[in-house]
Amino acid sequence: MATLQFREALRAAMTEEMERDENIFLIGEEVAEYDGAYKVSKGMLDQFGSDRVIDSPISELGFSGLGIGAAMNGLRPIVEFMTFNFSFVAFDQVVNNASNIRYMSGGQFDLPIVFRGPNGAAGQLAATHSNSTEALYSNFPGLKVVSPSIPDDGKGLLKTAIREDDPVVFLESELMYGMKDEVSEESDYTIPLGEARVAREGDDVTIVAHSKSYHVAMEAADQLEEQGYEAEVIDPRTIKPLDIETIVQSVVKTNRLVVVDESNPFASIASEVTHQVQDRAFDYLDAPILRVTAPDTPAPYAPNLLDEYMPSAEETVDACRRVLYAE
Amino acid sequence: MATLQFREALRAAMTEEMERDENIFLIGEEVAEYDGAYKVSKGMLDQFGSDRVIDSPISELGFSGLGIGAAMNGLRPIVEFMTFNFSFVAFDQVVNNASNIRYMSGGQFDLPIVFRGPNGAAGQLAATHSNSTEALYSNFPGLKVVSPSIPDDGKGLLKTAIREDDPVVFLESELMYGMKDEVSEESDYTIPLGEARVAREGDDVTIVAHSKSYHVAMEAADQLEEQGYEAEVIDPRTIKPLDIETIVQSVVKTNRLVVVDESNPFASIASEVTHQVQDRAFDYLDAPILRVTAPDTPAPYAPNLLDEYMPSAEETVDACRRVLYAE
Amino acid sequence: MADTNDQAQADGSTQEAATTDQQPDSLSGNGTSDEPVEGPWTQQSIDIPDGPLEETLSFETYPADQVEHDELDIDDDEVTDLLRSMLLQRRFENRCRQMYQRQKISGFLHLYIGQEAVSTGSVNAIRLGEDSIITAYRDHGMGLAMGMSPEEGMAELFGKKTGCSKGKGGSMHFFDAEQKMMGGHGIVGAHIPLAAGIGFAEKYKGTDNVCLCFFGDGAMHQGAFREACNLAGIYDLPVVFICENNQYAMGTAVDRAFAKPDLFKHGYNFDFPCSLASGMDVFSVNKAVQDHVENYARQGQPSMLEVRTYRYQGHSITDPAEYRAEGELEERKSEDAIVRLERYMTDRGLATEEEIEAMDEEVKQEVTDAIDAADAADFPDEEALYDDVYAQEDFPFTA
Amino acid sequence: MADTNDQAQADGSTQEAATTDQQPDSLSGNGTSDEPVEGPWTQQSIDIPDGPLEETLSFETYPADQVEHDELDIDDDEVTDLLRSMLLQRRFENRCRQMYQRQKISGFLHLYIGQEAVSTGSVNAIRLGEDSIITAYRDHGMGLAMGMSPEEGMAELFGKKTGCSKGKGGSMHFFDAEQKMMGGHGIVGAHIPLAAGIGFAEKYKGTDNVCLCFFGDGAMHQGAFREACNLAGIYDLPVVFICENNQYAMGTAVDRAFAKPDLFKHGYNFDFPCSLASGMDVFSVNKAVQDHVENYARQGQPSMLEVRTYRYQGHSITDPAEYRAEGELEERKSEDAIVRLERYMTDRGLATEEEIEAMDEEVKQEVTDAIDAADAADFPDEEALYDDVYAQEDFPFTA
Ligand SMILES: Cc1ncc(C[n+]2csc(CCOP(=O)(O)OP(=O)(O)O)c2C)c(N)n1
Ligand SMILES: Cc1ncc(C[n+]2csc(CCOP(=O)(O)OP(=O)(O)O)c2C)c(N)n1
Ligand SMILES: [Mg+2]
Ligand SMILES: [Mg+2]
Repeated sequence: MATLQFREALRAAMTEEMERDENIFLIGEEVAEYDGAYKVSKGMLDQFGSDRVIDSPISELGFSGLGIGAAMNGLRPIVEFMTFNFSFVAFDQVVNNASNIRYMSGGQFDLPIVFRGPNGAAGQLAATHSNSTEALYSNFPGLKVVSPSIPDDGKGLLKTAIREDDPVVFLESELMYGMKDEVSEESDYTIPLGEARVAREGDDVTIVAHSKSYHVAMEAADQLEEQGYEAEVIDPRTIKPLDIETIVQSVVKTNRLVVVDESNPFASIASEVTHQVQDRAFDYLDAPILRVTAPDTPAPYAPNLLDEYMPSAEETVDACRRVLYAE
Repeated sequence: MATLQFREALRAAMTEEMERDENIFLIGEEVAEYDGAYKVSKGMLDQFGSDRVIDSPISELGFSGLGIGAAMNGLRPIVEFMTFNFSFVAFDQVVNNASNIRYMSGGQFDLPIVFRGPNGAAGQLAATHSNSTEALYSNFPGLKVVSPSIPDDGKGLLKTAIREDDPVVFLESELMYGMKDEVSEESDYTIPLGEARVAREGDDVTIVAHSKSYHVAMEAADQLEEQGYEAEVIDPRTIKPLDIETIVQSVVKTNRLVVVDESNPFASIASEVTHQVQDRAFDYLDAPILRVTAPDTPAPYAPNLLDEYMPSAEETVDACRRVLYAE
Repeated sequence: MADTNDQAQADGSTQEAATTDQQPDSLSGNGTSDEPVEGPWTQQSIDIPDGPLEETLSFETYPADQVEHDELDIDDDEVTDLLRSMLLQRRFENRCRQMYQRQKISGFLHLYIGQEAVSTGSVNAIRLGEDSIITAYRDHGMGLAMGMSPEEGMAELFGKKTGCSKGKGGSMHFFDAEQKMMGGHGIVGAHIPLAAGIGFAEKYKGTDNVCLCFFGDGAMHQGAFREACNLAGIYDLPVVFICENNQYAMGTAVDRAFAKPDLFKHGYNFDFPCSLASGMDVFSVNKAVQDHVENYARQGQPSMLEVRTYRYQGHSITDPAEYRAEGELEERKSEDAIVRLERYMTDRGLATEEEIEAMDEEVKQEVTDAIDAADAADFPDEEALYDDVYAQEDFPFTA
Repeated sequence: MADTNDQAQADGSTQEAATTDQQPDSLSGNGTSDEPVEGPWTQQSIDIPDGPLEETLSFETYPADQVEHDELDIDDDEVTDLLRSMLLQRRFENRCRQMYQRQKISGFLHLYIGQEAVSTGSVNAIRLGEDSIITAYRDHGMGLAMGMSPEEGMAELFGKKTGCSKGKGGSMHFFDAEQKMMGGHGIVGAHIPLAAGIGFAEKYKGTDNVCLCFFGDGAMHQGAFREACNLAGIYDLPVVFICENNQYAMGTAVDRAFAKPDLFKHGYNFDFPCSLASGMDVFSVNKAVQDHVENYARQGQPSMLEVRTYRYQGHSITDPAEYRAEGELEERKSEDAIVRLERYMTDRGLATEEEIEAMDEEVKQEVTDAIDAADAADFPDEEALYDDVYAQEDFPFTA
């Protein structure tokens, strides 16, 4: 194990995979000479040269499509969106081309492409720069969606994502890039997609949360512990395929579920988890499933409004207490 | 009342509103000289001239943005997407600009713009041409999303949508354009957004369904009646704001809910209805909420596969029988 | 693209659009960390030269009736093959129309009739199976020209499991990975960036294979066109961007929709060599594509070619095409590329009318056989709905 | 745009890019149902002319130091106003940097320092309050030049309710509906189509107001640029597309990212008049924008103007800008537009150094006052989170 920042763990994943397979290349805005807008790809240009670590103009639609075409023709592109907010100008490429070409061609083409970059709010950047995209991309069959919460998962899941023959939307977080934690140094360290991680065990209430919200959930679990409640925290890690079994098993035990997800709530991942869980564990639920999300408003700039906007440990504790009928 | 096709009802709405307010114009591909790809705007060029009924090149991003700019500067554009599949190349304009500019400017700009066109599968058009977009657009605060199921609602809701000072995504259906029904001829016939229509009353099970799925639900209700069950069918009409009260009231009565929605299921409207209903009516639910949707696959071309793909009355009846514990 | 120091100088120096200046090799353009960029513009922001700046552009053209087959290294037998290919497309699609009416085919059906010289002339200019082609949804002709069997094509249209895309794609989505037919794409313009990626992969792997990217006049409205061309330009990708200008996008005539309807000139913004060819003469197309492939694409220089052609049918099978001027279609038909080639062959004694007639009958029979085979084939098994969504086998993920 | 019959003829006739041919009035271009389209191309697909076709382009330039204020109808007092405007932007932003370090400002902060001649010169060329301006996220300078008070600007940056966007938008989203400052937009290139719409509305309402659309060099990569320009072209919209080429998009120098780095020439694909101006001389900018506004935009002719300028700071406050060549920044600073204007004024006796010094102090004080006012102002009330999501009042929709 090494202690790495999240960005370093992601970089290690890319670097190791690129050393292993020369068909992998990285393309995106400022990924090469600038070392990455958030320094995720720092040093990779030096290591791999400008044929494999490639600066792109501000043409998300163009370079996403280029990646898809390259994937159809035998390469394994990693496409970095500087942030996933900018994936919206490339939306059609991701959801209509990457996701559908295998199907529409009757399986003639593999689509081994990873779209990665930071997702979600990252401070006072206002509405257009704070989008959470997991619900959008996971709505589309043909795509896989991954969103790690800790550096070690970041590394293991990104390595797996790069090896997949399916398009993977890999959602990171600007605010977590600097987070340090233990990361495996095994050379072949991969974590299968579709397996949730039970981060903390508990019998009283289940909390499902990914990415930044996972850390909110863990903090809430600490607070709940002080109040005498044991929360089980499940990090789905992969949004699609979603490891619903693990979540359901936990709910069967705790009979209560709170989903924390900083996305806007309407037709979100939280909605989906609710649907699937109540479908499979209806008789085990002792309380409605609650969600702690951003409100259904755009993200504001003002610091006090943004504080109010983001899901908090306090709100999570409150929601847990409500499903525990603790007040 | 007049008997009109769905397309005629929509046309009547646009025509009446354009007669009333000269700031309204219609822009889109083939809306003018060609009379609309699906003839929704037939004759409107003749009536209003080429300054108000405007053919656009195949530039969805461009003309959506043009509409938004025009709305910021005092006009009331109706932007037609030939189908909503093509809105994906304009996705950023709709979800980042139309939805956020009011908020980000502190309320300085009204955004009276309607994006309208057919949504969802329309026969054997394969994966890229069969997208259901309601879940995507309703995930974004700042947008309103409307999806009428019958011509009369089409007229009343479109007139309201055009009068709104907020951006409205108005989802129609190719396969329903030819459907004939009674339509109000009142000159000021508007239907408020956010009010569901209880299309059929019943005590045994609630079915929520919009657009084409509504007709599937009605057919299922007929079949259920033959089997001795009375289904209450609720057409939400507006997806956002969603009239959750009406749905909850019904569930309080029937204790059972099935949502029919031809979208792909993951993080869909069906998921959202489930979340909200179980949150508000937890103690009234006698069975899990079930959904009848497309499978989580792209839409296939082959006729037999497509049949299998689309939600059917039979599947709906089955789901209702399951929540009724009828088998 | 680089070597633009002079142009960026904006000094009014005359420059030909169709140059093939040496391109730098690095994929990330002319800036790498080892060779620090010394941009010409640092001298420039204040030293704007006196105007007006002039620049003279030059565009190659390929009119009809100007080149003969032997000048193109096409031997006599191959001429017959060309005619056969074009006839096959024509006969195939005529029957498609009929099969649609008989409801054997459903969904959208966009016919290519009238444009066959473009597919045939182009395919004959590349190394089939090595070079790749990508096109839009009007793709039957291209598929057949690339060697797809009429059975596979017809079965796809019928939605059968024996179809070229296993019945999953239909008319708009003909794929043939083997022949490097990269589709058949339904979203207007959205496949153009894919072409850049296909070319990118060839360059990356160090082949000298190229990609021909076909798109309609209407597709050039999409921002995708600009983004893809610029990427091809800075990365020096082996792609020929070919606009099949059939003069309408649905009901919209080119000059109603473009501020600059000279579509071949649109490569200028990417410093591409640009040319204009007649699409009604298979030899003109062939020569134009050969030139662009050999002189530009294989040298790592993307380029732009506009081919003027005409579709005889409406946009899709349900379009009566009332937007045409009176007599327009008839005039167009009088220039038919198949008739032209037949005349060319008989004039030169390459075939007799009887031989051509016989070949046509053969082709018709082939199409009839294809229809019979498609008809006899099975629809996909119901479980096929869940096949090929992912490479991963265990799907659906949850029951 | 129309009257392109001759060009579409592609007959090699010489044609100047900067023409201002009469434009048709109809919003849907030159095709309406009353006047059936008779496209030139119907003669064309077969009659491809012999090549090579030549075309000569001509571009106007506006170098620095070539025009004096009186030639521009700017009186002596106004020159002082111009300097004041530029100084205000400079001083305001210098303090922004400091306030960011003191954590009064958060999020992204993109400074405009070095580019002030562009905003000031442009605003002075329009009818403020009637004509509109839209720009990207590097928008403080434009806001101030358009008359936004430094208090409103600073309060926005502080996230206060008294900010120009009520604290909702922050640095990238300065709006002032009153002055027709249409934002401040953060998604690169995404505001360019909005400009077409703003201009469209003016034309629709029958005014002769125009819209200036500013965007960075990097924004020209976006497909949005192509789509918006073409729409402006076919609908004859009163928009000037102005590329503020500060030579970098983040760390990417223009010539690494463009196949054709002569950005002003990119209007060619839309048949726009195109020019190139120095952004380091407020008079050059002013003259260029005046010309484009009066000769083109007000006549319903969209056009393209590239202004070469330079940002002294990194892309955003956190960017050390290590990608610059050595000495580059210093060289640029030696051409500073403010210093240039000061010298111009003292040389011509329009002001003494002392007077300028005094004005500068005044401006600094104004900024200090703005900071104090912003500091003293309240953050938005918590309920403001739910305000202005919709026009509709009863929101959130569900409790
Ligand atoms: C992005 C997008 N917008 C609209 C459509 C609907 N559409 C299908 S084909 C077409 C016309 C395309 O014309 P062109 O590119 O000239 O090709 P042609 O049909 O002439 O071969 C349109 C508008 C689409 N498929 N995709
Ligand atoms: C669509 C999109 N992609 C990427 C970004 C991130 N980004 C913000 S500014 C910028 C550079 C823009 O450069 P330019 O247009 O030249 O403007 P300048 O910063 O020089 O004023 C980038 C890549 C964005 N905001 N939007
Ligand atoms: Mg066409
Ligand atoms: Mg720049």
